Amino acid sequence: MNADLAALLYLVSGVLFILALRGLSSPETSRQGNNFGMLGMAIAIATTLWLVSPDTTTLMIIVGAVVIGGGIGALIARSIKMTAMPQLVAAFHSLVGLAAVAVAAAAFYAPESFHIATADGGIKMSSLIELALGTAIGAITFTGSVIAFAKLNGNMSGAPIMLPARHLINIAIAVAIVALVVMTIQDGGRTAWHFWAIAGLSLLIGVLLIIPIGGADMPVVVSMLNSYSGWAAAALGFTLENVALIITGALVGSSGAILSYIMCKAMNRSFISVILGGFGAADGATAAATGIQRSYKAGSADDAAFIMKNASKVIIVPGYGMASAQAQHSVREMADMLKKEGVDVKYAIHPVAGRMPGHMNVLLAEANVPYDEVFELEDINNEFSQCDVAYVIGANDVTNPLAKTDPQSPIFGMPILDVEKAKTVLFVKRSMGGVGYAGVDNELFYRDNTMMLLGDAKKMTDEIVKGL
Amino acid sequence: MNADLAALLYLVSGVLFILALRGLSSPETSRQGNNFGMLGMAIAIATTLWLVSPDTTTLMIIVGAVVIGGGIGALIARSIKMTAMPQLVAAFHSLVGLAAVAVAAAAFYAPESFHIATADGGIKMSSLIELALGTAIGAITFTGSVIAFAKLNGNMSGAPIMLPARHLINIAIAVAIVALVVMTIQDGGRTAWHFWAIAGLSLLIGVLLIIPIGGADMPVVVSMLNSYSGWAAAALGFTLENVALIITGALVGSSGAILSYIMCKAMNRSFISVILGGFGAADGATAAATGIQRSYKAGSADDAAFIMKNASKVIIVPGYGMASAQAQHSVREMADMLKKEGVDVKYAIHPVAGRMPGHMNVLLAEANVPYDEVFELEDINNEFSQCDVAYVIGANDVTNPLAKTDPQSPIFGMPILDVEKAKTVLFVKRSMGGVGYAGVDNELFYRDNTMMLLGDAKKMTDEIVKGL
Amino acid sequence: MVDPFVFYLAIFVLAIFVGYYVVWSVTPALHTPLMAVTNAISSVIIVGALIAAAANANVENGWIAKGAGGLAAGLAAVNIFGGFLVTQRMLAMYKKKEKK
Amino acid sequence: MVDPFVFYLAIFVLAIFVGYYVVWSVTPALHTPLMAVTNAISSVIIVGALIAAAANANVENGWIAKGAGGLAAGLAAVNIFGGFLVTQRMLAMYKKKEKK
Ligand SMILES: NC(=O)c1ccc[n+]([C@@H]2O[C@H](COP(=O)([O-])OP(=O)(O)OC[C@H]3O[C@@H](n4cnc5c(N)ncnc54)[C@H](OP(=O)(O)O)[C@@H]3O)[C@@H](O)[C@H]2O)c1
Ligand SMILES: NC(=O)c1ccc[n+]([C@@H]2O[C@H](COP(=O)([O-])OP(=O)(O)OC[C@H]3O[C@@H](n4cnc5c(N)ncnc54)[C@H](OP(=O)(O)O)[C@@H]3O)[C@@H](O)[C@H]2O)c1
Repeated sequence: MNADLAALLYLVSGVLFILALRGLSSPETSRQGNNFGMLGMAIAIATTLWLVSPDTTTLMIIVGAVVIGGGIGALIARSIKMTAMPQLVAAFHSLVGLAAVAVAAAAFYAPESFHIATADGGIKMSSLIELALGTAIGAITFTGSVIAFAKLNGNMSGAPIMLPARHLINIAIAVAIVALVVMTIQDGGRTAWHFWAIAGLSLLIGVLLIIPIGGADMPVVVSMLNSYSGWAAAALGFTLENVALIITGALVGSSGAILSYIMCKAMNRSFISVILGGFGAADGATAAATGIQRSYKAGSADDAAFIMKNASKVIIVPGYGMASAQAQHSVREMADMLKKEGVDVKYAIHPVAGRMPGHMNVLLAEANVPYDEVFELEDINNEFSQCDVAYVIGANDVTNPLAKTDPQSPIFGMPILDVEKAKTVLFVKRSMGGVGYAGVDNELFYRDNTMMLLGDAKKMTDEIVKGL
Repeated sequence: MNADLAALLYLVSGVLFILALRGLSSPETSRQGNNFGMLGMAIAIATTLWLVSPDTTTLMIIVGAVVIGGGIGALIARSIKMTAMPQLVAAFHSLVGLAAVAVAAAAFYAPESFHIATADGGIKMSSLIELALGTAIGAITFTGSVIAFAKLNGNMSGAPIMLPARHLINIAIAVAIVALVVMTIQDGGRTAWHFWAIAGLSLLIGVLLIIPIGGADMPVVVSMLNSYSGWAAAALGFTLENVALIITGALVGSSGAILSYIMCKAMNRSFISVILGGFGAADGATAAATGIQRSYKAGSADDAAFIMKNASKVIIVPGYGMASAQAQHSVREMADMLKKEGVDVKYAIHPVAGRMPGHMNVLLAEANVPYDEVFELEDINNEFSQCDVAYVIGANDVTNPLAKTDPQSPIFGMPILDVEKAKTVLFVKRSMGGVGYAGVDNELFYRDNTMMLLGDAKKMTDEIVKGL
Repeated sequence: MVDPFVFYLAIFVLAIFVGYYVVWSVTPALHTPLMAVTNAISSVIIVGALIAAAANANVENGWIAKGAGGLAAGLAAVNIFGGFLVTQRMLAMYKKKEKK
Repeated sequence: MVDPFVFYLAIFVLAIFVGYYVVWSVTPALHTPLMAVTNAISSVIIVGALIAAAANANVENGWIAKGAGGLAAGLAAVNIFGGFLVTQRMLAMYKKKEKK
């Protein structure tokens, strides 16, 4: 009876997690969705506590761990800057990975508690396989996410680190891990070093897999690791025979995979080429150097203010530069001023603007921009031809017409925002030399209807606000 | 081991059914999807045969039943006219309902074969509840679908039959059914008449529920009964502990419910008002009588041919009249002629044009109209203002501007095709007196830019073809 | 041991979610084939019919079960063949514009 | 009796379908919160941590399991609180235009 009820409750919590993701289909339902998620988690935890009926020592361990961990988590959640979300997500993933390894270790050492012991003191074969899978994926998620965090947070250079013969090394390690899994199965999971060797080698492979990938590709990596952490959870769910864990693992696994796919698709790159690495800051410099002599029209903040004040329709195109300059609040202010002047203001967001999916949306939301003024690429792209000014702030690749015309270009085939169709394009960036993520020059800078506004995104926008 | 493998195979067949529905997300993938469905069914049947390892008698019964049934099914599938699809679907549903009742009866009489017998020769309580549910829903599906078939096929008048105190009668029967279920549970399912009484009363309630519903509301009813047949299958799936049946039941149940919802939504009617019945031919006549004196412009086939030949863009709007006149082939011919003259021809389909969802699409497909010339309401509605001719053939309600302007009208709030924005509207129908499904007069007939082409849809179109 | 009923319930609940999403993603142009194919697949109830037809003829009422099973198998077969074939016939008609 | 593994597999497979559809229906504007919330819910691995922490301390290696469980519980708790709260914070920022 207890087991039945518990299984039912875990099912309920799995369903609540589904509803949590479902809520995200629109901003209105999203907050309720998040509450469903919290409720689901509470039910899963309460059910487990009821099932294991912990003694005092155990309770102290658990309460201590949850209070400390929860406190840290809450603190981080409150204080983190919105611009640091990519790092934060990477950091959180690393913790899930490590937790999965720790749980697998515990199951390995105390199989009776997990009901996976055989009569002769060993561990069931199927459970060993699941544990090994959970450990390996968890460990890769852990170190991989740590590297991704360090690259995103700037603790480590974004440049790809290409070891010689790295593919060979990786394959050798993978073979060693498989051999160890076979060994531990033959031995019924009685030898501790097998487990630790699997964990250790997986930690190593996590590092090796991620260091050759350029810093700018980290968002895809983070999403991929998210997916991995889901599959690790599902593997452990089979061992623990826990419906909530299995459902969640499948949800998270799909979510990460789909987000990676969306990003690769929107960048027109293959997932394989991202994973093989080597794409990064290096080639950028050379490509940029070529365009430096061409003539362009520079303008001042006052010029920009004047042009926009007299426009009837302005579309703002934010990109990574807005995030890194934290200019979102200034942009909102500028838009408010323009709206007071009777100008129609909208925002256009490219699916991979910024450095993670939805990055620009969350920043604009932070600056109190109503989400019904913010449009996706497909919904606004044909409005550029009817607008007077496209205000491109810190976006670059996502507006680059080369993507349509130059099959040699690394961004060829990527759908772009047609800002060039606007009567005037105002382009905010710090210098003519700086390039975007893909490291290619942008033909738009040199067009007649483009005016470059060189300077920091935030400072420039603040000055425009003064000018208005 | 056998049971495990069988369960796995049933899971595979459930997944194949999911893929069958998934394929319908686009015409290209749909054919492969249908193959997945057949494969899934073959796996389910083969697995069951392997599990029960039938003796010769059994095999003869099964082979005989499948050959006869399958032969009839194949024959019907080949010979049925596309315009008779609504009836056919209703007829097929009735069979699923009856099959569910027969399976439940068998389980009731031979519980050992279904592994639901208790030690003392009775039937497990949970199984009895599931069987009773399956029987009741199956029986309602059966008679309900038979009535729906008769109304759609014209074997029975479409007019609602309203018994006095019908709600009371229905409630009384429902109470009796519940009482019988309780009795059979208390008695462990040992008394045969309990079962037959449940089945009989459910058959009766199926009739009573559907006769008060007007013939034109039958599509919603058919879809609702489809949903019911799904839930009946799922209930029996629990008894049989069969994963394929449970998954399929849930799929079919959702599908029917969603289609009913889509239809009600597109007609702007509440599901409850459909189920309560009474909406039908009756009110139509009176409403139509009022508009009969107003003046309108009538035209001949030659006039229409002339106008369309000189147009540069024609949008064809088919409706129920095209189906009942079987005019789809003539329409295609006309469109071909026009295209040869350099006219741009498109088709606009309202979600509830015709008498079942997707009705028009399937007829046009039958007439070899490429599906990329056929557009849904949202995709084409703003093109009417740029088109020269809207050729409305047998459609009426779905073009009626009253839906936008007259809150008293039964179709108020239903989204319509904006044919009135076309330069010229050609309206094919048999007589000025005839009304559409909703029984309301159409203001469009009397507009200056409308020309009425009175006559049978097929004859009129054929004449236009001659005129071209 | 967890009662299998809980598992079947879990499967049922998840399948409803899948059904909900998979049906909403069906294009409206194929709603008629959708009705026909759901009809065909709901005839998987034939598995019950086969079990019934295989009931032991020697137990009390065995022949009733066998008869009911045979009947149900026949009805389901009409649907299976009829449903899938008519769907196939319909789907075969949906064609793209030929490139000229 | 069917091996429960088959049921878990069925649940897993169906959940992948649900995941596929539910994630595709997330609006791109909320992809960042999606990443944060999937993070939070994947910490349901804490159920494993709690079981580990409750391991019998008297058996061989019992304390290792308890320790690992405590560690995992702490890590998961960081994620649960951090993930849900940061998602909440983000979602609270998405506002419609005020009617004037
Ligand atoms: N969103 C995602 O999920 C995702 C994931 C992976 C990769 N990516 C990639 O990231 C790129 C995103 O494109 P994007 O157009 O948003 O950005 P971008 O192409 O990377 O360009 C950023 C622009 O902002 C300028 N900038 C940087 N800091 C600035 C500051 N403080 N003030 C003013 N300007 C500043 C840069 O020029 P200066 O240096 O001269 O100032 C540059 O022109 C795409 O190539 C995409 O494929 C995105
Ligand atoms: N599609 C669905 O799933 C569904 C389900 C339930 C209800 N409905 C309802 O069905 C209606 C469908 O609208 P609709 O615009 O397609 O049709 P409609 O409003 O029912 O009108 C049919 C028109 O066709 C004409 N007509 C009938 N037979 C004809 C023939 N042989 N030759 C020429 N004209 C002929 C009729 O006028 P004459 O009699 O003068 O010829 C009438 O004007 C909507 O009200 C909808 O709510 C649809």
